Amino acid sequence: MSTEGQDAARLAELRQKFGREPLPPREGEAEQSPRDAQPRFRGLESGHRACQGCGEALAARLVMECAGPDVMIANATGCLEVFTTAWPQSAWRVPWVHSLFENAAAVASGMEAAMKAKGRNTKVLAFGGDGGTYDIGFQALSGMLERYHNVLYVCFDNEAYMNTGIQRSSSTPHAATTTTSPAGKERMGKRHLKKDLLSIIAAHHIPFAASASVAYAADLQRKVRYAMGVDGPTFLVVHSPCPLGWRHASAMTIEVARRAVECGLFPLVEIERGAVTNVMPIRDVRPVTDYLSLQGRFAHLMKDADSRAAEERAHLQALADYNIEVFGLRGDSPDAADTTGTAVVGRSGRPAGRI
Amino acid sequence: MTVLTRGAYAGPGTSLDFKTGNWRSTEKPAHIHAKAPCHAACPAGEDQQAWFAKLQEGHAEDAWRELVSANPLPAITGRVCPHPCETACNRVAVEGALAIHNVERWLGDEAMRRNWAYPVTEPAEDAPDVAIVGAGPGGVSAAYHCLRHGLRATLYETAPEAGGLLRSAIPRTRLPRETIDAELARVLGLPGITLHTRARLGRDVTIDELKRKHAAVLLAPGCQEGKEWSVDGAVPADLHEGLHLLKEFMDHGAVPEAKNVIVHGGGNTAMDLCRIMKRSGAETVTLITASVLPGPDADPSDVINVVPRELEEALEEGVEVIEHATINRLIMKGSQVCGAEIQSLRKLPGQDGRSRRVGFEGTERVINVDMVIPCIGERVDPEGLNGLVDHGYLRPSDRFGRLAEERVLALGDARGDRGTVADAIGDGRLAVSAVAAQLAGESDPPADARGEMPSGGLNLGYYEGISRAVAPKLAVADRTFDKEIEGDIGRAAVMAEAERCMACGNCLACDNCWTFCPDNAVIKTEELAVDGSHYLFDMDFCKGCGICAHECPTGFIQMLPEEAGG
Amino acid sequence: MIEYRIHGRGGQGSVAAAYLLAAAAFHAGQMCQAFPAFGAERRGAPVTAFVRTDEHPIRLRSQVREPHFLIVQDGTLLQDAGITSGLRPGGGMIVNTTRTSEDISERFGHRALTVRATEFAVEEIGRPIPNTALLAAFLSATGLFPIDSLAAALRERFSGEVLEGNLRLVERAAGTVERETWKEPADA
Amino acid sequence: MLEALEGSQAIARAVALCRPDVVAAYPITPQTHIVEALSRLVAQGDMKTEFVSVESEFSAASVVLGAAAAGTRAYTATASQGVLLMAEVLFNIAGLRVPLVMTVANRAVSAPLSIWNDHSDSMAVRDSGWIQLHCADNQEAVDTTIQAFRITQETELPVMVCMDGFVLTHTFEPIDLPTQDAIDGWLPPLEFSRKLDPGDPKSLGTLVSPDFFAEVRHSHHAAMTKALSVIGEVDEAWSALTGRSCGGLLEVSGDPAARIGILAMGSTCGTIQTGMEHAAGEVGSARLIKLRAFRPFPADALRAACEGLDHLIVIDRAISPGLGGVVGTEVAATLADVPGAPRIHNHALGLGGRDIPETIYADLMATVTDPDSPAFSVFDADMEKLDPEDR
Repeated sequence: MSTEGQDAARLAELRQKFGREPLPPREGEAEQSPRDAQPRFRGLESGHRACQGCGEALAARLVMECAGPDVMIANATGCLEVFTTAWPQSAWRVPWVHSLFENAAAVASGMEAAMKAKGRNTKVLAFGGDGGTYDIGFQALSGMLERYHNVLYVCFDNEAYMNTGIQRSSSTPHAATTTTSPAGKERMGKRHLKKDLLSIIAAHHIPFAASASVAYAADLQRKVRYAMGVDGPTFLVVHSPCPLGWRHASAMTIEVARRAVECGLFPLVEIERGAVTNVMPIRDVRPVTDYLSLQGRFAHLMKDADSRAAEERAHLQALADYNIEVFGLRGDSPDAADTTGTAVVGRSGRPAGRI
Repeated sequence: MTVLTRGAYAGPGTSLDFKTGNWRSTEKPAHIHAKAPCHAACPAGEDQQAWFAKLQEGHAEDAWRELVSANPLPAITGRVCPHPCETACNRVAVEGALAIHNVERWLGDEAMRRNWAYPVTEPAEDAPDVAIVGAGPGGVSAAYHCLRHGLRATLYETAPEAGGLLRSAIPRTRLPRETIDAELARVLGLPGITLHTRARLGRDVTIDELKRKHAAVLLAPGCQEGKEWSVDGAVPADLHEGLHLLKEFMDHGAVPEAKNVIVHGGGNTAMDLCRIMKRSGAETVTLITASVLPGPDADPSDVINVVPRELEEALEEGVEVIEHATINRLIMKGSQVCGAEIQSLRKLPGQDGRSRRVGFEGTERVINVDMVIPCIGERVDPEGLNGLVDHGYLRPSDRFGRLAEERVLALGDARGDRGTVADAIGDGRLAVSAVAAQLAGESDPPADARGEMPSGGLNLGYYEGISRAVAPKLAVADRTFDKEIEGDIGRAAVMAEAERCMACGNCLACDNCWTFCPDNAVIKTEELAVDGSHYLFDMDFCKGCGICAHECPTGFIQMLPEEAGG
Repeated sequence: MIEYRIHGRGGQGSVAAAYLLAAAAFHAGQMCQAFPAFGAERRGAPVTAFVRTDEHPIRLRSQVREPHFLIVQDGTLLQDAGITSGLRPGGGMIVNTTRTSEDISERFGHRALTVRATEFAVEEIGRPIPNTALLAAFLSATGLFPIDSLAAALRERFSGEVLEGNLRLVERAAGTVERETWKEPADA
Repeated sequence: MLEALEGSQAIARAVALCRPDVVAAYPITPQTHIVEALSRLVAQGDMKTEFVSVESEFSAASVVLGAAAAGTRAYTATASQGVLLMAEVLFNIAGLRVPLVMTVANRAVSAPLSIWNDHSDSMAVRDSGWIQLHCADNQEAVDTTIQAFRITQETELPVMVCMDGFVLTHTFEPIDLPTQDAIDGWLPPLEFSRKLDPGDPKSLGTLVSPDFFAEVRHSHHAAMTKALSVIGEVDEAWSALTGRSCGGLLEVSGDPAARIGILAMGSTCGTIQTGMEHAAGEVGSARLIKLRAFRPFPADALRAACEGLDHLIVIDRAISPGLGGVVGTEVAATLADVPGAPRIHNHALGLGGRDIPETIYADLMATVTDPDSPAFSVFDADMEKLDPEDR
């Protein structure tokens, strides 16, 4: 491990002022590297080839931390699959199989049937992007849910086909540009709406379906832990910004995701047996432009001179308002589990607001 | 040679062979300790953020020890300091500054209640001995810091007891005697400090003599002489100079009677006198000050230099303030003053770039008074100072207080540009650090060059509004000349207040970087992170995306340019 | 090798009849083969099934083009004159109908037997499925395999009341035709 | 013990004897009876398996892929459009080198819609990397199904057991099903070395760069080539157990001295044989070659089987439009470098369920002596039924 950039004199000085004496290695752990000693499960290891600031890599890492080692994964074709398993290397520390773009849910069904046949409890996870979930893999997913397989399906939603270079999917938000929904004289980006997948999933009356966001890691991980404990099909869609496809700075991944939630365009909800049982209230609702303006894919909506831009902005604001109204997202009073309360940090990772 | 596996499977975690660290092209993250603004603003040199961190960990004694590494008198400063730290506090951007002084005071009091030991040891018998003239807060601070540097200290005090202006110029309503006695006793009782009272410079000891006997001489005599005050040559026969009046009050508990009083000045002495006069029965007490009251539009450099809560309390008690004003002339009836003409003024930049105060014609008005108390400052009594006094003050050549004479340094009010207890305490610390370095044959300790972390450098999304602790106060009607007005906030409020500290520019150990790194390139470690954080960057895998820096609540992580070829 | 063709309508158990006949042959120690003329027909549409029986293993997989026997499950199918297409001159046809054997024989120029199979079936098993009765009468008349072998085949397929009804049906239908009247091939 | 059974029921019973852990299938004519029979066995408790009733063939293949990757014995069955809907997964299964058995109830591929038998479906995925074994009758189908479970374990290559839809699946005939004890002793438990196992986590289905893709494909090809001997050995082992052989890679019968050979796959073989028995006196006898292993293609065995032939009639039950018969073309290529190789007469027949009568033997034999006989024809196509422009 390199610690470049921290020169010795500076270290000595800082140690004098702030430092603690280095602790001796723990008994019996002398051989362990700091990486191996991390107090969390590294199901998705470093060295994967995701872009800088990849929201999906982060989301998958967060999910794996909670899912733990006794799982196996069926992974749909997509960025996550490609950037984690360039042979002969793999970033996974759990049994993992990639078959095709559209069959992750079905492969997971088979794995789960195998575990049942063998009388084992190893939980099966299925991972897919929005393309593999909202679109081409949707049928297999519906079948898996209907057959009530004990599988946690996680959709890493980055709102377009990023693996092949940013083509629109049914999850792409209205008015966003992609290479197949470009803005031009005749068009203001994608003409259609983002598919309301969660409602369709909910209609399967499965025990648990929820949306989560990389910006709210604690909330995301709580949902994963809950789903892991359910004996039956569960579904999680995780809003995972793509700096490349959304055209924002790589450092802004969390900020963008946070604003998507705070403006109401990506509501965080939990649905059990078809009924909404929990939502994350928004303490301070932001205008959608706070979210849109950070992203190049909405740049055409930011042109003041274009009346169509104003109309589309108003449309997106109306969609956000709709979510806020339908799901009752506006927080009545500060709450430890609202958008602000959940994010609050404290010293030593103490769970101030972390559930 | 890599050999194909059947079906091209790969082993677990083998991606660690693929070092994505070489994907960084422009920037890399680094831990950048910046000064929290409280620390940057503290004249005593306290690092409030550092001791709040200890409190956040639940360790009050550690917090106190961190605190007294700069300031040995927290029970006193927690009561009297105008706390520029709170003015600077970034928390203002969320919902309001931390109640730093209340917490400091509690820590000081708690240390005395629990008899926590100062983190110093007795210097060697033959350790160099530093002479300190004046046992006010600056002198006591200097003596204490001598111990921290392994030096012995000998204090020479004119008065019968140590304390200086803490005793002579601060009303008991702000600083009870018991607090002064107890905290000073604890410091002065530390082995290695010797106190000679009733030892007057020029009469009982001389600088030359001290220089012979001691490794260095620190001059902390304070300002004992009132400045001459006149308005267009008019001086009332019964002029009551502020500091003298205050001392008189402290000694005898009474002030001359007056009906309508003007206090002229802009410091704590003026403020104390306003309140004393009001409480003594004056019908109107008006403070005329060239400065401005604190407010959203006030230029910070122009704000009246008083403890803000004192001002608040004074206004509560009925003291009137005319800001941006000065006295143009006195209206006399014989040698008695019966009125004063005041005029509005502003601080404006002059042609040479330096600001000056400009009076505005046509804003003159007259108010009727029967007493004018000028509180425009005091000067050093030059006796015994070997002619080191220059235009009323000891004017050192550097921040350590060095004077023209070798091994002689000045600190505290005597330097003329100070004015607070905290300034004096900070001077004591700095002067001793220079002396110690010099004795060890080292160059002067470097100034802390760290930048200050502004609120814009924080990610405020990770903090939520928590209301500030409110200290109990005597009701206006219950306020006397003896009883301390502001009370203790108590342990629970202290701990709650600590939660509000945002750790500006320092590691909060919140895990955000560890949580949000998409590349698992932040290593959480207690063993290896020696820079005050809990984390290391694994540069083998960091792609330089910058998420950790953006999501660092405190601004502790910043992106630095990737060195060329590095 | 003897080849059979069964005509019926979807829902009348024609394929089942083929399988039963083959199974009866199997129980009688013969090799057998039965299969439908695979179609996508729905209930009521005319359907065909084929059976081969032999003492030797049967490898031929083509449809039966020149059957020795026709088994017609529904008299209305006789409206199609082509129904006897390929029927060997020495063969015969057994038909579920209320008409007389002579009528049929006369019309098609082949020897014929008629059985009121639907009537029997409704009475014995409560459903208008003529196949068991037809097969029983057919086996009784031809003596190709013992009636017991049909009963054995039925026992593999059914149980309980349905089986009992079918066994009664076998007995009753077999009794309505002259035993082994078709023992020898017809004079062509 | 011999029982008279419908082919589909027999296959279901044979599958049950192999105790698969996971079965997933989607019904499609003419495979439906197999799925229904398996469902009944499960419902009656006669078969302990996780039966996954999927929503499509695509998922059926995916489910058994997942189950196999997780280290369990898995089985599926399909036909026609189902094979094509599975196509992507079939390539994937083979590439992953997981053990699997699938029955294909061979049926034509739409359009136009045809539910009847030919080999278009399995031919369409002949390059998927699966072993493809063709069955001439239901006994072979049963025997081959059980053998397939052992072949797939030994080769870590998936096995497709092809049986003619309707002609076999719906035909009721005497079949000898082995006992459970016999199979339990003959078919070892599945131990898949690369199974998904939290104790030894592997990543399957990686991205392989051009630097190694050629090696991946070579190793697959090499494995298929090695499977030729495994198929033969397993059939011999089966013969030792049951006294029956399916003919290994291919089986030669008929007149060994004949100068004319007829090669066919599947149920056509029996009709040809019967036709010869009846017509040999008139048109002469032939050497009959029943090709059982289509993938891997048994080139050496085929060359040996064709020794001494002047003419070889190759029957294709599918057509590659614009080329002709697939089997015929491959046989021709295999014999191309053999000195004195027979002339190939390639005919597609029985497409889309067209009945193949026993007279086909004589008709085919007649083409050998016809100097105008084309190298390839759709043999039973009636030109009269076509518009002259489309002939």
